[in-house]
Amino acid sequence: MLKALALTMVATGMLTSQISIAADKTQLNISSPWEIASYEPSVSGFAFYRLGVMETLVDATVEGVLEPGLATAWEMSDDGLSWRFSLRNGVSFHDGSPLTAQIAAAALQRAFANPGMLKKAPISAIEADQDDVVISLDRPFAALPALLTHNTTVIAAPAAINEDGAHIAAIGTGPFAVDTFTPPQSLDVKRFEDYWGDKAQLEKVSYLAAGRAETRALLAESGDADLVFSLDPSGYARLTGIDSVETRAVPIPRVVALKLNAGHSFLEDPRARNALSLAIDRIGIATAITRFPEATASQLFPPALDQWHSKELQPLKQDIEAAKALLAELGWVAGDDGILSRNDERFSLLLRTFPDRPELPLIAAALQAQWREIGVELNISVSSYSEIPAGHKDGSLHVALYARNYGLTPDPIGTVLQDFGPGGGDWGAMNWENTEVAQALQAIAATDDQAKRDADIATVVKTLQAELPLIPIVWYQHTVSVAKGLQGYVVDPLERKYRLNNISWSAE
Amino acid sequence: MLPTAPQHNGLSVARLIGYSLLAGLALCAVKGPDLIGIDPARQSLMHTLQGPSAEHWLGTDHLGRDMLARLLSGAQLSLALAALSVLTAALPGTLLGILASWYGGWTERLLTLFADAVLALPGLLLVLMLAAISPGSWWALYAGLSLTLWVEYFRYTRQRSRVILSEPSVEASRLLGFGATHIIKRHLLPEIGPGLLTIAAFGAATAVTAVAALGFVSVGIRPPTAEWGVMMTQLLPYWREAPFLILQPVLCLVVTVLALHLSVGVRRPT
Amino acid sequence: MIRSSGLWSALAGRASQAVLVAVVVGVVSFSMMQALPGDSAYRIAAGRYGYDMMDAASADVVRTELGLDKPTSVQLANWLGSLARLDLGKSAVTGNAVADELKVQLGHSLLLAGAGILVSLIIAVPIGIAAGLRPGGALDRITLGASIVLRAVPAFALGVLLMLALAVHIKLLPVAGFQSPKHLILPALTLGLGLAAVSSRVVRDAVSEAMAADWQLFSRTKGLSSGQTLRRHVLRNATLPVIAYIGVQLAYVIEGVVIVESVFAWPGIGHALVHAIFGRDVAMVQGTALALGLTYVVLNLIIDLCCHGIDPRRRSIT
Amino acid sequence: MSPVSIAVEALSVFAGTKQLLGPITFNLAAGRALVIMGETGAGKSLLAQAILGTLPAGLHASGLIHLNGQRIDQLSPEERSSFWGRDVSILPQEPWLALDPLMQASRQVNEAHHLVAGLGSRAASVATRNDFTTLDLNGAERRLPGALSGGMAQRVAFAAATAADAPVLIADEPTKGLDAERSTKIIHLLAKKPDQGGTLLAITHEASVARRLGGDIMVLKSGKLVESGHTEKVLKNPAADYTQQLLDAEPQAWPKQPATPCGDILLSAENLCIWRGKKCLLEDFSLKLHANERIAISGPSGVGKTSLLDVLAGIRAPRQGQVKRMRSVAATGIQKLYQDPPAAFPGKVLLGKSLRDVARLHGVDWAVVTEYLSHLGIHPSLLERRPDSVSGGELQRISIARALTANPLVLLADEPTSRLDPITQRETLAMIADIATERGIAIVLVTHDLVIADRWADSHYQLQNTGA
Repeated sequence: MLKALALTMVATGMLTSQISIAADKTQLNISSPWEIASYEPSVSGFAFYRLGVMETLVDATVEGVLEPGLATAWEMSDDGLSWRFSLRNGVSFHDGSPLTAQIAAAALQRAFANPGMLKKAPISAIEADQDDVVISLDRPFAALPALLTHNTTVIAAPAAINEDGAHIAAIGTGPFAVDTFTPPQSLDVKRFEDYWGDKAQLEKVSYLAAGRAETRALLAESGDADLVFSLDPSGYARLTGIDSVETRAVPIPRVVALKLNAGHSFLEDPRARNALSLAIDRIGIATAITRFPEATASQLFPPALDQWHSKELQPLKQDIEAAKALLAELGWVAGDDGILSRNDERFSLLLRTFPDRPELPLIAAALQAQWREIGVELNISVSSYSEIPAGHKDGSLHVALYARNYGLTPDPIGTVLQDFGPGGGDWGAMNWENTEVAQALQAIAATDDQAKRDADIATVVKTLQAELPLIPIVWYQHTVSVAKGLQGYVVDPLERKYRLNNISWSAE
Repeated sequence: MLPTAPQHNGLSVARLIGYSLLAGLALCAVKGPDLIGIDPARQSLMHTLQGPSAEHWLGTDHLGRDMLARLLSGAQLSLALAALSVLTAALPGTLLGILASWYGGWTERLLTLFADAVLALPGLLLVLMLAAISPGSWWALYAGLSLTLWVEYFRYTRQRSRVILSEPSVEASRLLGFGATHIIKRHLLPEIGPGLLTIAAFGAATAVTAVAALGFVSVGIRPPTAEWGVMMTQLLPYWREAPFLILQPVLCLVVTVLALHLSVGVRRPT
Repeated sequence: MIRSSGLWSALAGRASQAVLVAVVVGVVSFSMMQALPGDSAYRIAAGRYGYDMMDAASADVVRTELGLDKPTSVQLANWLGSLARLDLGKSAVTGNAVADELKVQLGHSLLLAGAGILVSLIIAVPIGIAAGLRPGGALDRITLGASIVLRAVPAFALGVLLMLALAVHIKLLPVAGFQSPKHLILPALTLGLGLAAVSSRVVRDAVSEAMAADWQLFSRTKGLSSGQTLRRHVLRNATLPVIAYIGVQLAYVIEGVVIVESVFAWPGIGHALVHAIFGRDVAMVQGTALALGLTYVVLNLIIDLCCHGIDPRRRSIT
Repeated sequence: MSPVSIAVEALSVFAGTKQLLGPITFNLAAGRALVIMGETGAGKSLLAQAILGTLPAGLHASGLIHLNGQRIDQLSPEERSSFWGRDVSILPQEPWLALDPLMQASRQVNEAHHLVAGLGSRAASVATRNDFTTLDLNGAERRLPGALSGGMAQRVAFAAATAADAPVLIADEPTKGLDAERSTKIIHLLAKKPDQGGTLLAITHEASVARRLGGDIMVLKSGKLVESGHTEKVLKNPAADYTQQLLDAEPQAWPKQPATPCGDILLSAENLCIWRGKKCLLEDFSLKLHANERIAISGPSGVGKTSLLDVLAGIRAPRQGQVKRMRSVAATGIQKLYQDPPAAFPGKVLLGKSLRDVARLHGVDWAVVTEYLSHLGIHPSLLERRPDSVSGGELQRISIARALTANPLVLLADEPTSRLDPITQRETLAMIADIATERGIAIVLVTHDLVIADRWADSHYQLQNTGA
C-alpha cells in the first residue's frame, strides 16, 4: 500500500489544472444511475429511447409540444373513440428491414400487453390499416398521442423478437444503432447512416450506468464522462466550481410527496393531514438535503407543469402551533414522553420509503424529527419501493415517501387520472375519493382543448391542496453536468431523451 | 538455538496500552452519551456539515446532528454488535473444532465438509438475506455475520487441537484418569486461546466494516440509529465537502482494531 | 515408509464438497428467499419496470407469468430438477437465461477478484518478507499499523480516494467502467489493498517462523549465504501457509467484490447478487450463489494442487 | 608441530553480568581432536556457539578466539558467518530438525557442494553421489527428511556440513538420541577427521564417546573447567571426582540391581501381534508381569517397543492376542513415563497445578505428594515453574511423582532417561527401581541400551526386526 500512498503524493503534487480533451471528437461518453437490465422495451425502453436507438410514433419538443415521430400525422374520430396514426414512409430499421404499419401495430400491442404507459388509456384494440395504425378506445381519451411519446411504446424490428415473443436484440429506427450491450452496466451505440431524419454528427456514444453518485461526480470531474445525469447535491455543488464542466439544473415535473392512507383512523380527517403538512420544514429540507431552496413545494404540481401549476393557491407552509392546535381539536393529547395519544392509542406511524433515490431516506429522517415536534412518532422502513403499491393493495400502508413523476408524457393527465381518479392509485391517493375531482379528471381526459380544461384543473388542484391526499414536500431539479465544448445539448425537463443527433463537439 | 519469534504472553507495554484503550472505548460507549447529554437524533437543518465548534466539538452531520453524540451512541451499537457476532461465532466454532479433532473419523470428516460448504456459501448471501428477512433489525445483521465467521474458529481449533491431542501429555492425562473437561481446560484452551483471540480481534473489525458494507448496499439499521459502519456510508456522499466527517467513524474503528490487536497480540494463526 | 497420496483424497474431498455445496446453496437460498417478507411478485415487478412504471397491475402480470402462486415445494423441486439437467432457469427480472447472465458477470468478477488477489500479493509478499526477517522491527510495526488502518477503512472510502488520487488528479487511469484493461487497475488496487492488509501479516508470520527454524540456521552454518538461505529454503517453506491462507481468503474476496463493483460500475456477480436478492429473483440468486460456491470449490482445488506442487511431503513417498 | 586451527583464550559467556561459561583457554592443533565433556547445563554448547558466533540473543562472549590463525572474536556476525562451512563445519544437534523438511536429502547435500564448495553442477552431483555411497545412504537420495531415520538424517547432515571439507569440524552432542549401533557409526565418521589431518571439536556427555574419539579432553562442570588432558589418561585415572562421577554413571560401571522376589501376576500378554500400517512389527509376543518385577525391553529403534507399551497400557489394541489385566489393577493402575519429559506435561500450566489436579482426582492428600517429591529430591520451588523451564532430569522425577500419585501397580517407562545425561540417568533409574521394590510396583522399562537393560532389570526381552 506504500506504493499507492507514494503515488497519491505524486498525484497531489503534480496537480495541474489541465482540462481533459476528449481524444476522439466524434465520441461521447454518458453516465447516469439507471441500469439497463435487458432488451425488453417495457423494462429498458427508456435507455434505447434516450440514446436514440428506438423511436415512438409521436415525439415532443423540449417544451412538451407534440410533434411527428414515426407517425407523420394523427387524428381523432369525431366520437373520440378511435385514433388513426399515419406512418412515415421510407423508414428502415437498423437491420435494413422497412417499417410497416403491421410492425408498428404489433409493437404497440406488445407494449399494451406489458405494464407500461398504454395501460393508462382505455384502449380496446390496436390494428394496422394500410399505412396507418388505428387505436380504438372504450371512451374518449384525448391524451393518447401524448402517451405514445413514452419510451414503453417504442417500435422495435420483428427481427429483434424471438419465436416466444422475447426481445433478444435492440433493433430500432433511431439515429443510433446498438454496437455493444453489456447489461446491466453499459450500452455503446454507433451512428446509423440510413437514418430517415437529420443524421447524427457523433459517431459513437457509450453509456455507462454508474449507480453511485460519488462515482458519477468523479466521472464528470475527470472528464471520463461528458454528460453526467442526476448528480447528488454535494457533488453538484462541487462540480459547479470546476471549469472543465458546466452544470445545469432544470426544474422537472417530479415531486417528492408523502402518500397518506386516508382510511387510517389517525389520518382520515383532512385536519390531521393538514397538521402533518404544517409540521414539515420544507425550506429546511430543500436547503439542507436537496439544496434547491427555490424548489420548496408550495403545492403538488411544480411550475414545470405550467398548465397544472396554479399561482392562486395558498402555498403550503410550516406552522408548528397551528399543527398542534389542529391535532388538539381532533382530541389528541400529549403523553409524558411527548407523543400524542387518543383513547390509549399512540400517534405512531410507519413510513415506507426506498433507497433508490438517496435523498428519500434523508428526507424521511428529517420528517421523523420534525413530526416528533408535534408529538407524532414516525418509524421508518427503508426497503423496496414495491412495498408501497403492495401496502396500498393490502391496506397496511400508513405513510409512504416517494418521488412521483408527472412528466412521463407531455400531458400528465394519464398519470394524474391514475393517481386521483376513482379508487385512487398505487402511487397516488389511498382510500381517498372525491367525486368532484373524479368528474373533473374525466372531463380533462376527454379533451385536449386547454381552454376547456382550465376550470377543471383549477378544481382538482384546489381540492388536492385542501384535502392533501398527498403531501408535497419538494420538487425536483434535474441536474446534469456537461463537458465544456459540447454543443447543442439541451436539458429535457421531461427526462425523455438526450437528443444526441443534435449534439456535437465544438472544434477548437 | 536462535530465539524464536516473540510469543505474546505476559503483560507487555503494548498490552497495557491496548487494555486501557479498550477500557476507554467501553467507558465512552456506556457512559459517554449521558455525559455529553446531547440527543444524537436532534437535527438542525440550517446547521449541517459544520466543522468543530464550541457547541459541536466534532461538528455536525448532513442533518445537522451532533457528530460526537452520534459517535458515542454509535459506539454502543457497534461494539456490542462486534462483540456479540464474534462471541456467537467463536463459541460454536471452537466447540465444533474440538469435537471434530476429539472424535476424528466420520465426525471430523462430516464437520469439515460442512464447514467447507459454509465457506463456499457466499457469506454475503447469508447476511443479506437475514438482513432482508427482518429489515432494519440489527440482530439479523449480527446473526448473519456470526454464521459466516464461525468457520474460521472451527478450522483453526481443529487443526491445532489435532496436534495437541496426539501429544504424550494428553495420553498421560487420560492414563491418570482425567476426563474431557480437564483435557480441554488444561491442554487445549491454554494452547489455542491466544490464536483464537487474534482471530476474534480480526473478526470484530470485520463485523463493523461488514455493517458499513451492508449499509452501502442500503441494507441495515433504521434511522435515526447511529452506528459507525452506517455513519460511514451515510457520510460518504459528503466526502469532498466535509472529509473530516467520514474520517471520524473510520478513526473510531481504527482505534478499536488497534486496541484489540495490542491487547491480544498481533500474531495471526494460519 | 509409505504415505497415502493426499492428492486423491483432496480431489475426492473437493468433489463431495462441490455436490454438497450445490444442494446446500440451492435449498438454503431457496428457503431463505421464501422466508423473506413482502410479496415477491411486487419485488420482481419493481426490479423489472422501475418505480415510475411498476404498480399492482404489473405485479399481477408478473405473478401469473412466473406462476408464483404454485406451492413452494413444487418450485424448489423444479429448480433442483432442472439443475440436474444443468439448467439454471430464467431470471425473473430480465427474462434472460440465468446461465447467460452469469457467463458475463462471473467472468468480470473472476477477472476482478483474480486481479485483486494478484495486487494483494504484489504488495503483501515483499512487505511481509521484509517485516518477517526482522520481527518486531520498525518496518514490522509500521506495516502492522498500516494494515490495521487498511482493515478499518471501508472499501468504498478507499475506492473513491484512489479514484480522486489516480484518476482525477493525475489523469493516470479511468475513474470507472470496464471497457479496457486500464479500467481494471483501480478496482483491483482497491480490492488488493484490503486483502493485502491481512495477507501481508500472514506472509510476515510465515517468514518469521521459517527464520526461527533449526534448518534455517543449519543452512547458514553449512555455508549458504543469508540470501541463498532465504531463496532456497525460507521462502519455499513460507509459501505453504500463505497459499493455504489465500484459500481461506477467497471466501471473503466476494464481499469486497460487491462494494468495489458498485463503486466502479463493474458489471460483476456480487452486484448482480445484491440486485437479485432485492428483486426476489430466486432463480438468479440460486444461480449466482451456486456459481460463487462452485467457483470457490474449484479455486480451492487449484490451491490444493499448488500445495502438492510445493510440498512433496503430500505426494506419496516410498 | 602442526599449525593451530582453533585457539581460545579466556573465553567466557555471559548472560548480562551472570557468567555462564569460562574462562576457558585451549589451543587445538590440526590433526588433533578435542572432546568437551560434562553433564547437561554445563555450558558445553555455549562454547561451540561462542566460537561460531551463534550465541542466542541476550548472551555475549568475551576473550580471544583464533580460527586457523585469524582472530575472529571481534568480527561482525556477517563476517564470521563467512567462515561457516568453508573454514569450519558444524554438525548440528538433532539433525532431523536441521534439514529442510521440503527438500530432498541429496539436494541439500548437493547445494552445499555447489554453492559452498563451489563445484560445477555436474561435479557437485558426482560428489553428492559419492557422499551417499560412502555414508551408505544409497536409496535415500530422493527422500525427504521426514522419511529418513534418525541415523540417516545424522549422516545426511554430516555430508551437507562437511561438503566444503573445512579443516575444522565441530560436533555438538553428535550421538544425542541415537541407538548404540547408530552412534558407533557417527563416531567412526568423526574419528576420521583428525586422521585425515583435520581438527575435531566434539561436545558430549558420554564418556564412552570421548573414549572412542581419543585426543584431548576438557571436563566442564557448570561452565567451569574441572580437568583436562589426554583423553585416555584422564578417563583411566581421573583427578577430579566429578570426572569420576561421570565415569561411574556409565551403564557399564553400574552394579547389577539385585533381583527381587516376584509377587502375583498383575498383567499378562498372550501371543500379541502388533502392526504399524502394512508392516508387522511384532509377532506372537507373550509376557507375564508380576508385582514388583522389573522387566526391560530393548531393541533397535523402529522395532515397535513403544507400540508394545501402548498395547500393554491398553491405549491401542493388538492385531492379535490379548492383554489381561488382573482385577486388582484399577483403570488408572497402569501409568506411563515418557521419553521426552517436557512433552508429558501440559505446556502452559504450572507444574504445581498439574500435580494438584492429579492429587484431587485421586483423593490423595497433598502432603503425600510433597513427600514423594522430597523423596525424589525435587525442591518445592520448582512447582511454581512451567515444564519448559525445568531441567529434563527434574521433570522426569516430577513425572514419576505424578505417576505415583495415581497409586499405580504397573509402571511402563518408555526410554525415560535417553534424553538425560549419564549422572541423572543413573540416579533416575535407581530411584525408579527403589520405588518399585518399596511399593511392590511392576515396571516395564523400554530402552535401546542393552547394557542398561541387562544391569537394571530382572528379566530382559530383546526385540529383533522381523524382516517384513
